[in-house]
Amino acid sequence: MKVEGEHLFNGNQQQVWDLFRDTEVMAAALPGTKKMELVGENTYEAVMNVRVGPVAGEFSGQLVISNEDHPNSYTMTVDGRGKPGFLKGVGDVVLTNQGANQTLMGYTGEVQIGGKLAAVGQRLIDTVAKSIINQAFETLDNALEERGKAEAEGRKADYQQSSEGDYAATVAKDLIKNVLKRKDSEES
Amino acid sequence: MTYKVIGKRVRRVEDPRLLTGGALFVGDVNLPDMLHAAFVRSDYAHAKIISIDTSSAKEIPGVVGVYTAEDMGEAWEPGPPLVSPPPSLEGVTFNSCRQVPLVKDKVKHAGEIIAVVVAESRYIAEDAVEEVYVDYEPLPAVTDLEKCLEPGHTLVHDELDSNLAAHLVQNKGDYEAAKKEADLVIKRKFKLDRGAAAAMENRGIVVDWDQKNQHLMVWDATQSPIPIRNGLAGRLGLRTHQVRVVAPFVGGGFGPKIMMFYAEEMVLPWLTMKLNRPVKWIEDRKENFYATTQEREQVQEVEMALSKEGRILGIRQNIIHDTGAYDPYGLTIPLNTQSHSMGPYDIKNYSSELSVVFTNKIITTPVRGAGRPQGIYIVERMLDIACRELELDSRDVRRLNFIKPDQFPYDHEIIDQAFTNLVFDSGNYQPAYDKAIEKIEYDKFINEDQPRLRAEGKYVGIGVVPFIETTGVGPYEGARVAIEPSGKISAATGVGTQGQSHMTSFAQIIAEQLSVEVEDISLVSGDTAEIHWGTGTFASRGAVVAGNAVLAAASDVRKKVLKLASKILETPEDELELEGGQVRVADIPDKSISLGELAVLANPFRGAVEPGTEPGLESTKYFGPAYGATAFGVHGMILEVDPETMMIKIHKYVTVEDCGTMLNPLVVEGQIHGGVSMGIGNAYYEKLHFDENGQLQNASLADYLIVGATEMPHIEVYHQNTPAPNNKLGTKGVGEAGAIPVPAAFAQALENALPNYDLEITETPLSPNRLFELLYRQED
Amino acid sequence: MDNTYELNVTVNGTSYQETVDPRTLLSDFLRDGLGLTGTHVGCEHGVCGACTVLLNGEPVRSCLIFAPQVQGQEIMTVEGLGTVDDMHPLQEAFREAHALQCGFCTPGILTTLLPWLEENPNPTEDEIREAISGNLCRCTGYQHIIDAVKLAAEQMN
Amino acid sequence: MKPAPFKYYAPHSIPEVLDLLNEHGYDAKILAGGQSLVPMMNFRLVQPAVLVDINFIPELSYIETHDKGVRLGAMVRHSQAEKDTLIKEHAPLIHETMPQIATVQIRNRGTIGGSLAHADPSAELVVVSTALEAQFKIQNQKGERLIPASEFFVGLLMTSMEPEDLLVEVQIPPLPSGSGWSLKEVARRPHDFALMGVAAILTLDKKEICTEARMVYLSAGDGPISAPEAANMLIGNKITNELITAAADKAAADEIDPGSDIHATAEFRRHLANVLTRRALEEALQRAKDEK
Repeated sequence: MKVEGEHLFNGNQQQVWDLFRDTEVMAAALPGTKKMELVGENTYEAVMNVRVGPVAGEFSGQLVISNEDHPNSYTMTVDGRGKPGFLKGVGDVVLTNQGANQTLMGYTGEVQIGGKLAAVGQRLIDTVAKSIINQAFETLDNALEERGKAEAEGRKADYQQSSEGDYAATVAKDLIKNVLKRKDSEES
Repeated sequence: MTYKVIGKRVRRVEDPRLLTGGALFVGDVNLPDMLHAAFVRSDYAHAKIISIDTSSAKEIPGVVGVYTAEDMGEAWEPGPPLVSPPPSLEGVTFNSCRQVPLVKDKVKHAGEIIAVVVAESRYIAEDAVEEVYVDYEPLPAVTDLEKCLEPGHTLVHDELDSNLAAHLVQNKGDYEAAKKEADLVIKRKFKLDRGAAAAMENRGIVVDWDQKNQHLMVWDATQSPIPIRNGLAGRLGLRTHQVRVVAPFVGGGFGPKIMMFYAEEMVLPWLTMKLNRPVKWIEDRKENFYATTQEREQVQEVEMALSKEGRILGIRQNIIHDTGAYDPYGLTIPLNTQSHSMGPYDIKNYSSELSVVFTNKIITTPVRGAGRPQGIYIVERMLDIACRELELDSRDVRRLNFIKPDQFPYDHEIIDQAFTNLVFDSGNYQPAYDKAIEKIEYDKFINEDQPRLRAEGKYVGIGVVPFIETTGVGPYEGARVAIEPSGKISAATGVGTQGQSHMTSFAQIIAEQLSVEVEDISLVSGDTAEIHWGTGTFASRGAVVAGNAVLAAASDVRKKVLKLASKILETPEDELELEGGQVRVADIPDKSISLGELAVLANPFRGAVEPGTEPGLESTKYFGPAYGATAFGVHGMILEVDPETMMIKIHKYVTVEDCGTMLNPLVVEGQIHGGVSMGIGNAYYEKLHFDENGQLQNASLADYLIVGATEMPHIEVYHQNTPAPNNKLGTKGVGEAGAIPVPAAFAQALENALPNYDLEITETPLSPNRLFELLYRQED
Repeated sequence: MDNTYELNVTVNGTSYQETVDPRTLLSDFLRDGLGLTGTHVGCEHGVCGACTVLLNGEPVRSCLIFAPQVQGQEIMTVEGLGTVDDMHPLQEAFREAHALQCGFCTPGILTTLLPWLEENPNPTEDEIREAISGNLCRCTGYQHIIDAVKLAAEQMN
Repeated sequence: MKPAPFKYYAPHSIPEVLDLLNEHGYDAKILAGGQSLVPMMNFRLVQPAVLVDINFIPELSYIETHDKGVRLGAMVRHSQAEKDTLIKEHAPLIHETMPQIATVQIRNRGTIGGSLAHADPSAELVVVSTALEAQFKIQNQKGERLIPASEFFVGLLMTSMEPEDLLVEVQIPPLPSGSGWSLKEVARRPHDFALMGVAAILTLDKKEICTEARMVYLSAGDGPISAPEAANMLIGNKITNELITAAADKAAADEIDPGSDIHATAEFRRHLANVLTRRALEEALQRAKDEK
């Protein structure tokens, strides 16, 4: 399955780069991450508990960063396995300075999904992937903001692990936006 | 014969048990102290196994054991080559790679078995399966039929130097010369994709080793109990009399239940002998998609040379056939494809190159049609395309090319699935074709209905396709018929039933010979204790091969009856007649004796049977045809398509079938209806979606779409009878016929319904999504 | 997990008291627990309809119900419909019209149709197709089933 | 395909249910009709530690009128709603939707509340209840609250309910007079998950000017997807074929966010959305006019 897209961060390229290379942040960004540690140069070991409504499954695996071109681009390789099946992905991340303290992150990758998930959960996979990515960016935006604040206040940043609840809330916002939009226009 | 029952619409003797929940299926077998097996299957299509950790699975209460290939030790042995080509066949490459009971080193398709759990219940066994941890080294998957032959491509079988499983070229006449004569040469590429047989009953096996009697009892949802018995005895170092295989009522076969040996069939007998307890495994629906064989995947390049009058001068064909991860079933499917690629037509020049390839997908073996639909699809599609180019009426072109009645037996000069010459025994094609054209009211549709409906904005189209089906192949089948002292008849044959009504239609044959009621005959099929020799129910051969064996045995018993009766009634045999279970002297009604009394006299308790006579009124006979019987048929449909939503409705469906003598028309019609429903699936609903990593993406009946009652049209079935000359009954097979021409007729009708979209269909199955791509691609 | 459940249920008019693991599917309870193997299991995800039984008179998928959920309720399976010597008119009609081949899906179709025919005594072909659209049959192409339902409707009126 | 072990509770009252939900939180799953949950459990995609079966709470199965609309207890079965005359009269869109949901065996067991709480973006009820601006009554130990459909469905198989919440009632407000409605969907086989579907509601005033328009799509994103901008193109206007076409183009191209699967690419889904929007609006418009 192809995944690609882009996301605009409110921070300069260096800040965004550091953000991605912060284990703690990555742990917070990936939904349901129970554990994430650096086990070797650019190699992380992670345990994630992915939950989509009633569907939940624990994946454990490795995340490797390669082809680093600091602070412009790198390649991320994920290899996770769990009872619902396995997930294998390779993706390229490219950061480009958009000036005015903004950085555009572009990502393209190929994800393989196998096992139960692929065999009988096919109808959901595409949407699940989208949801997880939205969820990750939501968290990363907050993390970036929090970093800024913490720096200014000279304290240690405190990241929020995104929970189903938080995630729900973020999506709810989008939906409500739609509805509000309509309500507004009706009044106008 | 005074009593006629062959050809009557006799209702089935097997039905009452099936209708009241009283018929035994393998899943119904429950034995005291029985254990349950569940399998650990690979998530990966292609991967090296680094390690298998079964420790925590073994901890689970209720788990009796967890076993891997290592634990099987000496007993670990690949399955037998089922039908590999004889060495005598010239110019054939064939690399035999057989499926294994439990994977040792490298997984070759998703769903392949890595370990087996045995527990007190299936629930617990499945709990334990989740606790077996396998460490894999994933490898790139081989999935593309064409790319996989490129040099340096990843190999499914490392011991081979390519993914080529088999290669063979068949030539008839001189295609290149014919091409030079041609007014038109067209060339197209075809993609024929995978489907599942998806019998409503999944596979299953229950095994019980009796230590004291040194006897292995096996209940197996198989189409071939006798070969399973023979094979198991061999594998387990037992004599055949130590193994009894029963295929009880089987909930649909459609081909994949022939396959032997499935890994589970190799593992379970080993388990019961090891554990000394009965063991049961019933395949679940997800496993059925991962572990049961499939069919139809081919890529073909086809060239057809024609004269401007539409005469087919020759066909050149390049077939790449996907055998999946292993090739136990040899060349049966692709040889059938070649045998059907000239359809019912008199084609003098044919050149066909076949390459069979290994991929990291589930094994392919025959599924209802077995390579035939692919052959009929390409020849009929090519004809439709040619007729458009030549601006000829496709009906005239088909009539022009049909093999004529006086050309039979027609030798095609190529080999068929039995490795013998492809010979069509008999046929009378044009009358059947004309009948179909008439019954579907072709001219009325084209001249009146279609224009009217199109004016109303309705997109309707018609498709009519003729086809042949090679049926009734050998090697042989046997039957035993015996009259019991009660006067009732017991009979047995080796071909089990998966719904083909053997217990009724075979009984009709016996009833006619012995002038008894069908209800008085009890026929056992698929129990190796009842008959020793046989192969199985497949290739549309039951009514032909087993049917004629039943006839031979029954008429032999009739002879014995008359011989004994003439002695006892002191009347010459030719003055005797059988009626209502009695043998009577023709004009002296009260001078008679019942079959029961004769049976008693034929088995004296004292004295001696005369030298040269055997005891009992019993006979076992075999039938093996020199070559098969070729059936013919025509299917026509009128469908409507909504080019906005891509939804399809089939409004009218007509079939004309010529399967020779019909034992029971009710049964024949049922077979055709069922075949058509699978064919409609193959045309528009049923596709197994594998991604480029060999992952099956629709392993459930929610995503693999079997045709339901709301998708099926009403089917009109008409018959023509051209009896098979090479068997006494004159029967030809019909079990697969229904499925064979449907995708070709569907494609023709769809193109006819959408003239203004310049639609040319060269693939099957289609789907709404695919049709959307085909119709709107210009606009992209 | 030590986790059992005391189940009281009436099946085909007989009341049973059984101890079950709560996760036992009703289909497995009927087949393995009570030996009523006429109810067949084809998919265990609620699509094929082979496991259809009547729960308080209504057709349901017995593979999508846990045994404890039928506590105190009434089940009817194909075994409750008729016997070999005394078949229900619907069963007779299925035999007459050759509406079954392998017979695996048949019990689920019979149980689906039984209450439906009472509500729809004179069904059209399209209505019959809709009525059995939750039951998959791989053998018959449904046509003889439809003939049988028409026949049964006549005989039951 | 057997489910993993779980602890089973069959409470006989709502308070008991709420206690259990409170006690077990995310570990507990409510078992209503089970027609979506149990297949997932049989595949072991879902393995709840605790199942709270609410089938033994009769007081959740009522259907009543409620200021000109209807309200349904969460445990009303699909087949019960399908045959109910109050629903036929006061919520015709729901009445028309029912037979299109799954098969008779599923409808005999599946519940309105269960289907809504499962929040499958392909489920007709999820979309129709959003189009009808239904209200969901939620209870937990702290009390009860009403959540509008627009805030209830928050993602793929996700609602804004917390683990300790129980959906007890669905309230369907009446449609203003002069309203027409339509549900159009395309499925491979009649009872399959629809590849695409839309519920459309139009309200016209005396002069046949559109005063209210709602289109909500199924299989078009990670929840019921509304098309407010397309709706706004209709509101305040006399609805013409041109306007319908323009609105359909807008909704299909810009407002839905369908995914791709083996049955349909996102592109095909957008195409279908366009076609179905047109057909649904035409039918809704006709019905709105006939209402007069």
